[in-house]
Amino acid sequence: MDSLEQYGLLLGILIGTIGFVLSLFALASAIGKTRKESAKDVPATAGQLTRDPAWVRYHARYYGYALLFLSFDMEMAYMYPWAVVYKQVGVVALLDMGVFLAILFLGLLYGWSQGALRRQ
Amino acid sequence: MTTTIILLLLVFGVYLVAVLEAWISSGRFRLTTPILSGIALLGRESIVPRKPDRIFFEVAPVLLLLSAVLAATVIPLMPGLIITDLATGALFINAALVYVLVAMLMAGWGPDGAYAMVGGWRFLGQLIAYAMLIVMPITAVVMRAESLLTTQIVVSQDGLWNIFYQPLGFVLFFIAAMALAFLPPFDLPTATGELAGGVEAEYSGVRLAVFRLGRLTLIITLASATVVFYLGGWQGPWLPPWAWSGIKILAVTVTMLLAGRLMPRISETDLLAWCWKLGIPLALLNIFLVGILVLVIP
Amino acid sequence: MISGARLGKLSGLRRLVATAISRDLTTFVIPGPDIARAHGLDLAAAGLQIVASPRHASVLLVVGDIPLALHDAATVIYAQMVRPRALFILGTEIFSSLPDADIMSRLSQDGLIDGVQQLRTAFAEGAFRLDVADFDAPALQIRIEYTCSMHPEIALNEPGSCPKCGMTLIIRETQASTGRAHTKQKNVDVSVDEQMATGNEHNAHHHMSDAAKVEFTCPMHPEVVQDAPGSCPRCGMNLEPRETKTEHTHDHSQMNHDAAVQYTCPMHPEVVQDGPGSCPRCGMNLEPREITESETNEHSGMDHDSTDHSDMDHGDMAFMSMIDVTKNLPRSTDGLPMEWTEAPFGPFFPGLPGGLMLTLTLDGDTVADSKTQPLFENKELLPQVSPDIVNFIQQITRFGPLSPVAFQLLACQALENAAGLEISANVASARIGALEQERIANHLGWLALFAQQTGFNWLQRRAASLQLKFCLADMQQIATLAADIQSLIKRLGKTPLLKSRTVGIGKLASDSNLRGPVARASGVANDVRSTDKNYIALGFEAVSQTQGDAYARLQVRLAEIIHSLKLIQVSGAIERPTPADTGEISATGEASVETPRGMAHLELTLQKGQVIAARLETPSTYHLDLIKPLTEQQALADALVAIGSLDLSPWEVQSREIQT
Amino acid sequence: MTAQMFFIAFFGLAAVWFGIAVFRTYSMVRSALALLFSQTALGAMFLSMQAEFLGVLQIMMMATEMSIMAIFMVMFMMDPGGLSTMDMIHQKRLSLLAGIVSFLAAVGVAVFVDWGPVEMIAPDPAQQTIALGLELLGRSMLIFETAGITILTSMIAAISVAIQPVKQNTVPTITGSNHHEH
Repeated sequence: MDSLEQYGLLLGILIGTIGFVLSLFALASAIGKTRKESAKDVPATAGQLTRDPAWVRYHARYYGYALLFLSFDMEMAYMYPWAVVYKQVGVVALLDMGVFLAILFLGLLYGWSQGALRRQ
Repeated sequence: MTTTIILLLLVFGVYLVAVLEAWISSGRFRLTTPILSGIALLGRESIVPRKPDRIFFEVAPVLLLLSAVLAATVIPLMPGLIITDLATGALFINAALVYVLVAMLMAGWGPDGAYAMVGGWRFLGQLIAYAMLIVMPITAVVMRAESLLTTQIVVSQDGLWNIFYQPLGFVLFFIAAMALAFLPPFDLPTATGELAGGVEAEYSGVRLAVFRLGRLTLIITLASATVVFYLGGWQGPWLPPWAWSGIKILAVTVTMLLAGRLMPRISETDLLAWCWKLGIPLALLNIFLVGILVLVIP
Repeated sequence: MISGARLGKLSGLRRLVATAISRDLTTFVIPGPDIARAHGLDLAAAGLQIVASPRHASVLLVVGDIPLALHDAATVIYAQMVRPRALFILGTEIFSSLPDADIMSRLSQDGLIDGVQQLRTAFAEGAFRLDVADFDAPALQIRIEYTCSMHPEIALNEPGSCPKCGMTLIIRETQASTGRAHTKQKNVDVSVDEQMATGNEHNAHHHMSDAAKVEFTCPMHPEVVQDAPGSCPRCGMNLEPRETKTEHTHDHSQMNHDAAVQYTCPMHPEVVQDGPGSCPRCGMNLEPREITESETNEHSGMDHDSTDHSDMDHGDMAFMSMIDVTKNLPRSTDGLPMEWTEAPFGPFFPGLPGGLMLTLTLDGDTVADSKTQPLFENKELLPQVSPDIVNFIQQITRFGPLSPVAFQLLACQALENAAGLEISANVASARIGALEQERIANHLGWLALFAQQTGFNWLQRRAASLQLKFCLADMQQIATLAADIQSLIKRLGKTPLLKSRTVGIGKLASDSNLRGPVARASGVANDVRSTDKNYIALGFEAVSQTQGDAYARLQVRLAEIIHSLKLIQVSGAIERPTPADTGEISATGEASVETPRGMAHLELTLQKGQVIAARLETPSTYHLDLIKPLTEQQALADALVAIGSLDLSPWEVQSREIQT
Repeated sequence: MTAQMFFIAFFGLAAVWFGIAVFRTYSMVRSALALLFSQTALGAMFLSMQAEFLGVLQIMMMATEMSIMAIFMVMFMMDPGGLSTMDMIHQKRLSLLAGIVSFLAAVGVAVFVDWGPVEMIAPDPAQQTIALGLELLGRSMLIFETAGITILTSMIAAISVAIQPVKQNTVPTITGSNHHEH
């Protein structure tokens, strides 16, 4: 099965799953419709009605970790091809990636010392 | 042909996980509970919040189910039994499972509710904690297997399973896999005690059924991925290969479900701190050790 | 038949669905699963599965009597449940706002079990019906008003654009029935929190008056000037706010009047004062801070932009920059001005004690502020306390549904004190046995609620089952249960992550108005039992810790469980307190008893055998206002653990003057 | 050949459509996730062009990074929910001009640069990964290491800009200093 057929099969499974979910939805709507009643569609918050939108600026406290994560995510893109050919290339690959990972580990240590790895 | 077999096995696996989870959380082993609660969910109304982001609200459960099913397509259960043996199989599992995060962000932002909002963004923090601990151990596994093909990864473990070859990588991957499937003690987005159901709270009826189906499929897929990467896939003495795969996947699923019962939920601060300050250095150490082992043992 | 049925004929598929729902009864418990356990109800054994959100529930289970303050909340929960839904009431009369109960039965385990049987048949036959009526109630009505998403304090009755920042207003529904001006304190600068927001409020007020005199002009045609926002008649561009000349000078002069140096708190930069002093929020002494050059000229800068508008490229000045919009917003601990939203963790939150009316102002997932309301208003008299003694005692025990024996003992001792009666030693020790049994049951109930809140599944199921078995156990059963409880406590010592979730969280310094285990965990030895001669005879010694954080409170409660087991062994008998016959006397008596949550104190005056006045002081009243300092600037998870560790009982809050 | 061409065109158009959706929505999270799905469509296009490693990598990495962009957009932009439908597009003429110029430049590069002989049959996907690995460790090891250095500089720059210096210089404990006393 060459690669294009594999991707086609993946696309088929994707569409099949969506079809399965749509059939579940059709079955559920065949059983009955949802009745519109007052205050039924207000998000349930422990018994008190809050109708204000929750879409405000969310203060995430992990942005220190997020910034470092972006860089480590980039690094990961290089690691897979390197890992595949690692045994073939031998020690040179180890040293090469060793330098690469050491550089990035330096960035992690810098972040840690500057207090990026905490709840801001 | 193999696709239908594997999809049927996946459905059976999901049913088994549902039975196990009901048994572990309520203490009563009953085979019919998942079927009954599934039909009951189909029979209940499905409410859409009043001012939602309608696309996010509808797409989130479907995307969760999709990402779990697509990740299962590259899992080999037997030497010939795999849906699509992609050349970048290990990477594809990781790529499919990232969309669990996208689904949870959509489910968090969609219903415009206070608890869902906090749950959704907390799961992004959780991803920042566990994502590196999934990628780096897989890199070490690929180093030993010299290829991204999942079948090749299983074949490369025939003498010595990866759990013994790189135990540190196994521990990190197992913890990160539980965090990815937001199983307790990592159920930060759907915490019942802290966020009254969080991301899952606003879903009801058939949408909740799809959401829970997606979550169960995610658990069985992650368990089988752990088996493929670390427990030597279908390899094992005496029993036929498919039996070994089934037993190992079942064992890993039970361990994942049981491990969460015995401790309280971890706080997001500790999860991030432990993963970044301890997890990543250990993962780099694991890569380094495997690098040396691969060169030393021909 | 159930009132909340779905529309449809009970045909083949729907019949299957109805039987499936009747076998999978997901339940939302009002006022809370902890109250149901305190009444000795084992919901799992009866076949009900407790869920966290009304969206997942088919049955609304109402346990015991519900105070007036919770009727609206119960109506909201019922309205938010999905059909087919049923109302199952145990041991109380239905109240007006809910529909008529589908199943009513008495408040006991067998009452629950045959109620569940009736529910199953009701769902199997009545889940789908052809005639279905919508549910509506006054508490659910809404009123439309228009607000700006960046300045929620603006509340106009007709659409337009926000006077402060010119953005088009969005529709916002508010509660119609409560009628009180629903001014949203989204960001603190407008809230009248006196000591904190002096600087801000002055600023906001000044801003508000400033808005009244704002003019709207078109960037392309400055000669077009309007009072109301809208679009320019010449070119159709939407108009922007601009302060008129006169207003500006006054504004500038007012700025100079401020001393060049302001004092601000390093931890709470939003606290700004003219004179030195200590920060009202965290007590740290304030540091001088000159008004930075940029702030002044930025102010003038904005003014500069708005005046010579015409020659600049007209495009980019159309909207207010983020700096202007967030100038008055309070800054969080990391200096970011973020919007705070109010999220209710209100009466029926699965992780907190049932009935605790709590609203947290969240800044992301950090708690910036918290507001609680007591269940019983001071002036609103309790259900008429009838004068004769037996009814009086029965009503006093209703204050503490979680610890009825303690309140009953309190009333009996007060009566005996008034009548000057002396009770025999073995009756006293039997009463001690009953009180200690209830203390152990209460602490196990608290452990189950704490486990539910922190997601500790094993402990929740183990503690809940032990609690249910323990409160009905007689002497032999207690002996066998003691071993299970010991192994539970030993197992807790070895639980990973438990310490990291509780150590250092909710720290309380030792001060006088702490009560019960919370006091003893902070080193305050405040325990009525240590001065009671019967207890000393049984060999009682108080247990205390010093750190005063959630872990210390957990340790104190576990140690108290072990110690109470020993006390029960020594006392040898358990017998619920019954009021002695005091006959026609008129005197005053007072007593205090160490309830599981702390010292409760009752004074009552009798007149010819009738109770004419009584004053009850309960421990949770003091702990309710500890919530605010405990949760200030804490992560949501830590804040909820801190609140949970106080073991509040919202029923006994508010010391009351009970006038009969 | 035609099925492959169809899918390449389909996913290319989907990427462009999602790209347009990024600017048409008022809600920040919707525009961030529209960009995410535009990158996913791009990854699917790479797959349909039989560049498997590149496609799967694009699909994976873009998802996490666009989600992080989403949280930063929600944190720092006004009215992230897009409730007040404020017109976010400004400098229309300038941006239109820039768009056209960059499109022409891209087409120019695509057409006029000599890409070398056209490979009629794409190499086997596993071979592609191995070739990429050897390339990284061979000819372009310098690029690989400079990439490492640039990632390090971006880390240091981001932290020095975004993170407030720690006031009390606590020893960096494992669980951070969140339990510090007030």
